[in-house]
This record gives sequence, structure tokens and C-alpha cells, in this order.
Amino acid sequence: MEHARVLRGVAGVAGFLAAAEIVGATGLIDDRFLPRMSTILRGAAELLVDGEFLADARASLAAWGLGLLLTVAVAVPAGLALGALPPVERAVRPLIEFLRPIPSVAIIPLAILLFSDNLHLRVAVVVYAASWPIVINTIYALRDVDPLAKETLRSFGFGPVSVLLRVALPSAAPFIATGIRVAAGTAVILVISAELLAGGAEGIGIYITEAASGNRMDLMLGAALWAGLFGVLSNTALVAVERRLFRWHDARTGAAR
Amino acid sequence: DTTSSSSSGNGLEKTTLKVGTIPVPDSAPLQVAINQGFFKAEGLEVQPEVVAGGAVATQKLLGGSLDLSLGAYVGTFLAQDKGAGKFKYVADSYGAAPGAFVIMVKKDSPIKTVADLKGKTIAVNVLNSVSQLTAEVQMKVAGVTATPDQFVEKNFPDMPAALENGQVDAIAGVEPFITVISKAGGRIIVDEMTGPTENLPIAGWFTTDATASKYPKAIAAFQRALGKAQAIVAKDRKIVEETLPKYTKIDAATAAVISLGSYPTSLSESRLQRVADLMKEYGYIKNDLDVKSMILPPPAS
Amino acid sequence: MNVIRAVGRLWLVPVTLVVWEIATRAAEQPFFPPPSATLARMGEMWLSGPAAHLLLTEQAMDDFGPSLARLFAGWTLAAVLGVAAGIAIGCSTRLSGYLDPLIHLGRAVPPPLLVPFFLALLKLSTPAQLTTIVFGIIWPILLNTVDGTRTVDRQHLETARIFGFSTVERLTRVIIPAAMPKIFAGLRLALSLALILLIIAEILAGSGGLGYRLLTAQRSYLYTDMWGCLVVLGLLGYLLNSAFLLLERRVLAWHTNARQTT
Amino acid sequence: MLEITDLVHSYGSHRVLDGVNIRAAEGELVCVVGPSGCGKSTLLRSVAGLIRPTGGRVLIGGQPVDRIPDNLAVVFQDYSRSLYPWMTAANNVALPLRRRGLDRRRRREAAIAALDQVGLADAAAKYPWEMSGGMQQRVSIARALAYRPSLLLMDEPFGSVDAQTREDLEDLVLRVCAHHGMTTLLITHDIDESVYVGDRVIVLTRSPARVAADLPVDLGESRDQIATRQHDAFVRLRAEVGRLVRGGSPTSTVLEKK
Amino acid sequence: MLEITDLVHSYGSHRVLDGVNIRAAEGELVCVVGPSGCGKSTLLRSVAGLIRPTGGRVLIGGQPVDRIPDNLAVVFQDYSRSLYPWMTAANNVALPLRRRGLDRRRRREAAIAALDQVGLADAAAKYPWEMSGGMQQRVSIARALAYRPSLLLMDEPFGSVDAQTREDLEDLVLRVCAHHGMTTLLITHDIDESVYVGDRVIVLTRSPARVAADLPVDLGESRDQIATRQHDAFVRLRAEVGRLVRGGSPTSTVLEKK
Ligand SMILES: Nc1ncnc2c1ncn2[C@@H]1O[C@H](COP(=O)(O)OP(=O)(O)OP(=O)(O)O)[C@@H](O)[C@H]1O
Ligand SMILES: Nc1ncnc2c1ncn2[C@@H]1O[C@H](COP(=O)(O)OP(=O)(O)OP(=O)(O)O)[C@@H](O)[C@H]1O
Ligand SMILES: [Mg+2]
Ligand SMILES: [Mg+2]
Repeated sequence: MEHARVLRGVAGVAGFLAAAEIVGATGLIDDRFLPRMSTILRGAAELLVDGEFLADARASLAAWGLGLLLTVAVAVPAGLALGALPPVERAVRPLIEFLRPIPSVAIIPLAILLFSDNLHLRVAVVVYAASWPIVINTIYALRDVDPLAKETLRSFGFGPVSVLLRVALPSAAPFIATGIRVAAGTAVILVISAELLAGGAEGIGIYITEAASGNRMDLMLGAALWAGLFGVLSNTALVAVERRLFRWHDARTGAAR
Repeated sequence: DTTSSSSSGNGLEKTTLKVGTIPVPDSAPLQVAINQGFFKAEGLEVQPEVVAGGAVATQKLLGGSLDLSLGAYVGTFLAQDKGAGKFKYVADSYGAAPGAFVIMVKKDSPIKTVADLKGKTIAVNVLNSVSQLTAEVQMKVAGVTATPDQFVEKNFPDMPAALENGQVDAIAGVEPFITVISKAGGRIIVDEMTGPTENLPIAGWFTTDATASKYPKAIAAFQRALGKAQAIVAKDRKIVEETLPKYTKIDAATAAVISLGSYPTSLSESRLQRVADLMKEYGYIKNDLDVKSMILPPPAS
Repeated sequence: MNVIRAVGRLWLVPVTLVVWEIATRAAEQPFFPPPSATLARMGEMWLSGPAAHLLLTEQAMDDFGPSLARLFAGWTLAAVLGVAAGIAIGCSTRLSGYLDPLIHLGRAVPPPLLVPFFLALLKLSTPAQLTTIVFGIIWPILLNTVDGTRTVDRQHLETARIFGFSTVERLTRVIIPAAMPKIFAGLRLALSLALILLIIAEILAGSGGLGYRLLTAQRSYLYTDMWGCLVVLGLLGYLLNSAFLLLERRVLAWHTNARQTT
Repeated sequence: MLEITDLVHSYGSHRVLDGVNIRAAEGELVCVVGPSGCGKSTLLRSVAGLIRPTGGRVLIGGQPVDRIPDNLAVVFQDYSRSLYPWMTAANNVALPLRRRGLDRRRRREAAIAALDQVGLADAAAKYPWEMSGGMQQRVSIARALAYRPSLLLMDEPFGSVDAQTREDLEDLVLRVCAHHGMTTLLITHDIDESVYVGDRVIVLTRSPARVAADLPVDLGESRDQIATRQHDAFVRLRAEVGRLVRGGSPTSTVLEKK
Repeated sequence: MLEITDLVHSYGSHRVLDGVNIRAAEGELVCVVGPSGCGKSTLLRSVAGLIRPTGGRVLIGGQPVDRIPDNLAVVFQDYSRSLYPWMTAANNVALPLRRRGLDRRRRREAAIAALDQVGLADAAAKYPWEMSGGMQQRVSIARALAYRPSLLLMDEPFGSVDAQTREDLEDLVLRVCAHHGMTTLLITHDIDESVYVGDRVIVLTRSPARVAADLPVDLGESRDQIATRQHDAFVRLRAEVGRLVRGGSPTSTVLEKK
């Protein structure tokens, strides 16, 4: 079962790469401006032995990890508070809805003024923009908690906080986890965007800026490919964690079909 | 920590400087100074940091995450004029030279002369930058008036494709993209740095007034070290060719053939004033800019 | 009564504005103009036009018209594609096996890096902008739909199978209604993301619209103009979201009622 | 019609069904009783094709069950989860009738009629979460009966209703099944009920379940809540089933193993 | 201990409880029977403080119920939804015991003991979705009993278990309630059961519910599944309750309305 899944995934990616290469070969896209898939792959392979890129990747990874951790630490409690206290949610909603659509291109100059450390800057941008999927999913998940499950604990005399932590949180957890997975992908994008827009000493975005200066499209897209692959890996890891934690959830739903 | 002061003999207020650079030929002198150990000799440690452009550099200087940065004069003057902050140039870095800044069109474009650019879309790497200013100047020389909405912003690497696909009619390019577009059959319409813009200063090293007055000795040390490198670079193009592949992804072969700008050795008020005057003439700034107040001359050596 | 409710909902807005006004006046940072200045500038830029145009200036038409069109087109397209693909992937383990890695590959590539690619592929800037928006905002819709589809209560599905529902009935009567709350969470996330992507697309692949206005403001160091653009973005976000919640309240009425604690 | 042969099922290493053999002729109503947790619901799910049993065979009309059989209706034990909360009672009942090719109006009429039969004429416009447990259970019964399946599986369908309603529903099921010739498998805990409604009563042993006894009920076709229950044969059978459920071994009554 | 006075509840405009009066002394076990959908669960939810009734008063130990009373345990009709799927049976039972200030080990011991009492000693490590309907229901009973509440509310707690287990559970509840002096309100559909376990049986009318009868059960303290059920008084009472549930009017037996 798991085997078949991996095989299919590999087949899917291989199919995509082949298709992209064929599109390039047929001249549908001018390969002077957009390198062929094979060229990008070669560039990506080159990066693997490029010590500079590896250092950059490590730096981006650290910012991503720290940013995501902090995001979860901030967004889950915030989502819980907003989901559990509708009056608070209503009061804060205009502010949240006002802030959400403000793009990172506008946030980053602001963050530059507020944070003098590049790591802090990137982490702050990640926390700002990656929190929303977790907050929103948490609010929606809390609404979906079976009222009888909550009443059961309330009837045993547990207070609202206990009910929140012992019933609402676990039963909302699978959907919150989906929010975290969305956020993890967003965080990759944000770290790199912050590096592209704000610069810095190290990072994949910095490497891309440098590659751009030499018109090395292959390296730019190779680096982007690695970012994508990192997205796949982090997602796989998060799914594996979810599978372990939420076995009960799969058993009750159609997921285990 | 950038604020840690040192007890080293030369009494610098600050021994570690974070300096913003851009991976373009403009910042070659800084790399040379680092490679040659000129900063070390002054008791300075320079940590170069890539910035995406002049606007980011001014933000980072104001926010305190950088001490100094490379910055194009046009952008910085604009920022100063709009009151974004008060800045000081401490060293010149890059100036115009023939062939380094050109306007190009694609092979079969109907545009043959600068006058044909009237009303056409022109891609510049940053809006309201020196590229746009000099393009406007060249158009005026040719007798046509440029409008602000005919300029669009495109990153240099995206220019060849944008030109080819017809998203823009012309581009204001630099190396190594001039070479790329030429190879695709692109034509040079005009060298942006001729006539009124010949030898125009492009970019220099700058900081904020506050930083300049807070760390005068460290800045002076920076100026001395950079001055030595600038002198070498100005005389020897070879050393730039060797340095470029080390901090950009321009490979050695390309570095050997591309057209480079000039590396002026002194920060001349009269040269910078030309930039300010042009900006005023073309409506980039409203007031007369006191260029002198924006220059921190290097210490007499 | 309605007034009281509105006050209850909006009291935080004036409070924040006042605090912000005081803080910016005290800081005197040119990058942070006081909101009063921003609002004045906004009025000048966009709301000083003829009454026949609802006071909107020509610039407002130029800035908002094309942007809003792109925004709605992009969001609608992403919603349709994301929900359709999400349901297909959620229903078929086989399909999800093939596509999963590609999805996560795609969703971790920064859209700004892909804009040149879309431009090279599509040649024209409007399709490239739409593609950028769709590509950037489809992920929360897709993932939430997949999640919603996969986690329909097992017994709901079994009931559908027992009674031999056709595929279409299964989808429209069981899976989609059951997944709807999660799909709506995704759609709501995507709505404000669409604004963000709109700006990115207009900056990188356009020469008009709100994003372009923001860019020129930034490039000219016109900070009040820039903040004006941000405020408009925020207001748009708030309005769109309110409209969306209204829609949601209608569509998900059963859900809200079934889940309310008695 | 229904042939269950040597049915074995294990959840992981936990064997639940240990070679169960049951046969039901066309139109027969077979009751299954057995201790809690012995595997009755598992048996029903295997017949419905919802789980693939570890071993043995289920034939319906001579066809092996490898997917969900056609013309089947199930009343689940966990009735509240099998109603769709986004639909009213009437719509929940009407939905499967699309398969019967009825138009919208006819579906609605049929649904209302079925709800009326289970005593819920007033509740047609209610949503499941606006109904009491017993009402939800009755909606789920109404849905199955309205569908007129050829095979009807019911898992404790009358567990949440009061005695009076229960008797009415028992009679309703008897009537509808007889009238439409439905073959029915009914799981129940109520021994009286199993004897009253069943043409045959199957008693399962405690887990892992086997058939402890397969008792024919000789009470004739027409049954009556008062008369039948006073019948001698009824009282005897009921005592026998009770004894068997409590783990006794079969007495005189023929233990059909065929 | 428990005083319900003129309790009225409406869902929107739909009146469900129409002035219900019930009293239960400390340690008393009161059974409530009534037609499906008449408002029994609503009554129980009002007593538990889970809904705020539209009118009337509920006093527990003299205190009005304006929030959830202390020392309360409820077995919900929809037991499967009230168990937490992310916890094993033992943890589900142990969870409320945190309120009793027991440490982890003691909680676990108490949970295992309670599961043992309901015949689920083997299932302690199972998750709810690995259990049959009857097993889930028993877990939920074990949870309530282990908590040792002073007021125990049960909504059809034995609906999904077989006859034998049901009898065992009835005796268990009788024993535990008597031993710990719990006041108990038990909703059931089984008339025999109401008479067997109750100190009093309250019969509700069909919706909107009122108290049709409040019958004391004179069967003495100790009851026995076989002996008690053969008792004359038992047979008489059971017939009377049956008649009342079917909508008859009270006979000789005193109709306590106080
Ligand atoms: N999904 C599952 N995973 C593991 N074990 C299960 C699962 N479902 C049921 N079981 C086990 O199988 C056995 C039989 O369960 P089943 O639901 O068939 O019993 P039942 O006869 O219907 O009982 P009841 O009368 O209480 O509903 C039980 O011991 C239960 O623990
Ligand atoms: N949330 C609700 N909204 C609206 N009406 C409701 C709601 N809950 C219950 N009702 C109605 O209230 C009435 C009584 O419901 P209740 O659940 O109290 O009945 P019950 O006596 O417990 O029935 P049963 O024995 O079938 O469980 C029913 O007619 C039902 O339709
Ligand atoms: Mg069962
Ligand atoms: Mg009830």
C-alpha cells in the first residue's frame, strides 16, 4: 500500500518532468529565456555540490523551522481563543480581515525597519503571513466539534478551559493539522520571498538573487526546484506525523478506505 | 553583534560593519578590498550582505540592520528629497562608461531610432531609477517626450523574454543581459550614457547621517580601505574580471567580454550635482538638492 | 439594535486608529505617516472625482477596475479548479498517489519566481497574471477540499453506497455538503490571498492596477500613497470577507445549527 | 436468496466471526440474536459488502457479494450518523428513491407516506438534529422501507423507541416485508421481538461467533401483538431462545445446520 | 434532593415540556418512561443544566440549576458520540476522575475496575471505534458509575445490549446506586425495566409532555431478576405502566401530583 503510493508519486513527478522536457523540446517555450527541464535538473544537481548553496539552504531551513514553530505557537492558541470566544472573534475580525490581505511586499519594508536581524525579519514575516491558514482552520474546526462531546465533559463538571483543551482541541486537531501543512508550504515561500525582497547574508533567496545577476536561469530554477522538493519532504513528514497522531480520525472517516 | 566596539589600537567605535552590496559589477571595489585584506589592515571586519536594491538598502540603513550600503545616486537622492531619511555618501563606486547601459529592442522590431520609442513600453529594472532617467534624457535629445506610464519594472533576467514575447517594446539593460539579448539578435538603439549623461555617476557607498556621525572613525577607516581598492580597480580591469565570478554568478568567460562601467576614485561633488540637476530637470525631485550635505569626503590620507 | 450590534463589532477599529495616530505622530518616522494623512491622501487620489462617478476619480477607475476584475476572475477560477481537483484527489487514492508530490512541489515554489515562467509560456500579461493568482491561492482550497472529502463520516458514505447512489449523487448530495465547512475555510483563506497575489502579479507582470500603484508609490518614496494602497487592500479584504461570510451563513446554515451548543 | 457459508472475519488478529452459516429464502425474515460484541454488526456489514470478510462466502441470489449488492437497504445500529444533517427528514428518505426513477413529486409523496407510517408525519420538515433519538431511528427505518429493497438488513432498528411505537414498527415491518416479498435480516436484543417478527431465529454464541442455534418459528403467517404473544409456541420458543442466548445448549428443537 | 417544578421548554415555537413536576429524594432511583419524542431527553438536559428551560424551576439539593450542577454524571442516549475517539476505553473512563483528585495510577485502577464491572475487562485498551455498539454503551455507563456522582442521569442506558447483559447492568446500577446513595434519574423504554429498577416510575404523556402518572414501586429494597419479576406487584405495576404509556388514564394507584 505504502509502496504503491511512493511508486505512484515517483511516477507522477517523472511524468511531469518528462512532459516539461517535451514541451521545451518542441519549442513551445523558447529555451533561451526559459531553460529546458533537463538544464534545470542539471543546475539543481550542480547545486548539491555547491557549498555556498548548501550553506544558503541551511540558513533558509533554519528560518523556516523557527518561523513555523513560532507560527504554530502563536496561531493555534490565537485560533483557539477566537474560535472559543465568539464575541472576541467578532471584535477582532475587522482587524484581522484588514491585515490578512496586506501582501508581504508591503510588509517586508516595514519589517526591515522593525527588525535589524535578518533571521528575526524572516521569522517575523513567516509568522505574520503563515498564521492565517492555521487561525482560520482552527476557528472552522472548533465550530465543527460535536456539541455532545463537549456537553459530556461539561456534565462531569469540567470548566470551559478543560473542555477546550480536552475535547475541542483534540477533535479539531486533524483540521488544524491541515492548516499547519498549508502554513508550512506558505512558510517556505515566505522565507524565500523575504530573502529576495529584503536581502541578507545567506539564504536560498540570496542565492537566487546572485544567480539572477549572472543570468543563470538554470541555477535560479534549480534552487526553486529544491525549495519545492523541500516542500514535498516537509509535507510528507507532517503527513506521517498526522497519521500517527490521528489514527482515530482516519478510522471514523472515509480516509482509510 | 554589530554595535560591539573594540578596544583595538586604532580606536574605532565599531569594528564590524555590515555593508549592503548588490551582486553586480558596481560593487567590485568592495570585494577587492575584502579579498586584499584592506579592511583587516584597518582593523575592520566587513560583512557583506546582499540587498535587493537601493530602496531596500535605505530601509535597512534606517532600520539599523546595515551600517553602509551600495546605493544608486538617483534612488538615494529621491529618498532624501521625499524626506525618507538623511543620507551621506562616503565613497563613489561606479560610473557610466560607453556600452554599459543601453536601450535595446528585438531583432525584427520596427523601432529603429530613439525617436521611435515615443509611446512605446520600455522595461527598466527599477522604476524612477537611473535607467529610466537616462532613457528620458535620450528621448528628449531625440526630440520626443517620455511619459511615466510607458516605463514598466522588470527584473533584468526577465527582460530578454519580455522583449521577445512582446510584453515590452524596448528594454534598458546592463551586462550580462546586453550580451544575452545581442545573441538573440537584439539591437542596441542607443547608449544611455552619451551626450548629457556621459560619464554619469551611477552608484556609491552611503550611510545615514546618524551612523556617519556616530562612528566617524570606523567610517573613515572604511573609506581608506575602499579608496585603496578603488584605485586598483580603476587602473586594472583584469582584477574586476577575476573578482566578478566570486560574488556574482557571472562566469569568467562572460566577465572577460562584457562592457563595464568606470570606477571613479574620488567622490566629486560637481559630478554628483549633475545627477541632481538632471533629476530636477525631469521632475524626479521638486527642490534643489544640496548635494554637498550628502557627501562625507574621505579623510585626507 | 443594528447600530448597537455594529458598534459591538467595530469598536476596535477606531481604537486602533487613534492609537496608531498617536504612535505615528510621536515617532515622526516618514515611513509611518499618521492615518489622518493617509486618509486625506486617499481622498485626494481616489475620491475627489465628479459626483456622477460616485466621486471616484479617473485614477480610482484605473487603479481599481482592472484589479477587481482580475481578482474575481482569479478567485473564481481557483475556487472551481481547486474544489474540482480537491474532490477528485480526495476521492481517489490512486490519483492522489500520482499527484501528491507534484502538488506539494508546486505549492512550495514562490509565485514571484514563477511569474517569468508564466509570462514566457503565455506571452500575454493578463493570462499570466490570472495564472499567477490561481497558482498562488489554489493550495488552501485544494488541501482543505481534499481533507474535507477524505474525512466525510464513514457512515455517511456507507449509507450512500448501500442505497446505490450514482457518482454524481454521491458527490453532490453527500461528499460536497459534508466537506462544505472545510471548503469554505479554504475559500476564505484564498480570498485574501488573492489580493496578495494580485499585487504580486501586477508588480511583476503588469502596468496598471492597484499593485502597480503601490509599486510606483514605493519607488517614488511616496509613503502616504503607499499606505493608502495598503489601506485600500485592507478595506477590500474586509469587505470581501464580510460578503463571503454572508454567503457562507446561507450555505452552511444547517451546519451552524447542527453544531450549536444547546 | 441469501446464503452465508463458513463466514470468518478477524479485525487484525482478533477473530470475530468463526465460521457462520446462515441461509434465508426469498421473502423470509430471519432474526439474529447474540450477546453484545459477539459480531452481529460485523456479520451484517459483510452481507452488505461494506467489509470484505477474511474467509467464507456470501451469496445473494446466487451471486457472490464482492461489491455492494443491488437493491439493498440497511438500517444501521448507529442511526444518528447515517442520516445526513444537511437534509430534512423528508429529503433523507426521498434521496435514495432517485434510484427508483421517481420524479421529484413522487419521491416526496413516497417519503411523506413512509414517514407517516413510522408516526412522523409532522416531522417531515425537521432536520435530524431537531429530532429525538427515537425519531431519528424511525426516519432511518422509513428510509429503508420506502426504498422497497429486495434485501433489507436492520441492526437493532427499534432500540430507541418506546414500547408502543416498537410494537407498531414491528407490525409495520412484518406487513411491508410480507407485502413486497423482501428478504430481511434483523438483528435484535429483544428475545420476544425476535420470536414475534422472525420466520426463523438465529442465535449466535459469544465472540468468536458461531451459530449456536437456528430455530424455525411456527407461529403462522399472521401475527398479532396480543394473541401471538400469548401463544404457547411463542412462550416456549422465547424461553428456548433466552436459554440459548444465556449460553445454554440447544434442546429438543431441531438444530438445523443445513 | 431533586425538585423539578412546572418545567416548561420550547424549541422555538414548538413546546416540548409543558409543566413537568418531578421530585426525587436523596438516594432514590426514579425511572421516566414516555413515548418517543415526548421530551424525555429534553427533561434530562434541563436537569443537567445543558439547556436553559423556557420556564419552571429545577432545584438540586435546594440550589437552583443555573449552571451545570456539581457531582453529576450523565449517560447520553447517543452514547457513541459522547465517547472520545482519540482515547481508549480506559482513558475515556478515567478522564472525569481527574476531577476527583486521583493520581494517574488510581484513576487507571478505578477505570479498569469499572470496565470490569460492565464486562469489558478485556477491552480497556480498545478505542471506541474498535468496539461494538453495546460495548460503547457499556463504556459510557462505566464512566458514569466510576465517577460516583451524587446525581446520576441516564438516557436509555441499556438500549444496545443483549438481554443477559442488560439484566447484569440493571443489577449493577441498582447495587452501585444503593451503595453510594446516588440519586438517579433513568430514562427507559422498557416498561419491565422501569418497574424492576425504579423506586418510582414517572410516566410522561406524548408531546408536549406532562406527568401522566407518578407510581411508587413497592417491591422492597432487594430485587432479583427472576423472583422480583414473578412478584404479583411487579406484574400489576408493569401492566399499569404499560397501559399508561399507551395513553390510558391512571387507575386506583395514587397519582401523586405534589
Ligand atoms: N473496526 C474495528 N476494529 C477492531 N475491532 C472491531 C472493530 N469493529 C468491531 N470490532 C470488534 O469486533 C467484535 C464484534 O463487533 P460487532 O460490532 O460486530 O458486535 P455486535 O455483535 O454488533 O455487538 P453489539 O450488539 O454490542 O452491537 C467486538 O469485540 C469489537 O470489539
Ligand atoms: N435541537 C432541537 N431543535 C428543535 N427541536 C428539537 C431539538 N431537540 C429536540 N427537539 C424536539 O423536541 C421533542 C422532544 O425531543 P426529546 O429528544 O426530548 O425526546 P425524547 O423523549 O428523548 O424522545 P426519544 O425517546 O425518541 O429519545 C421532539 O419532538 C424533537 O423533535
Ligand atoms: Mg452491533
Ligand atoms: Mg431521547
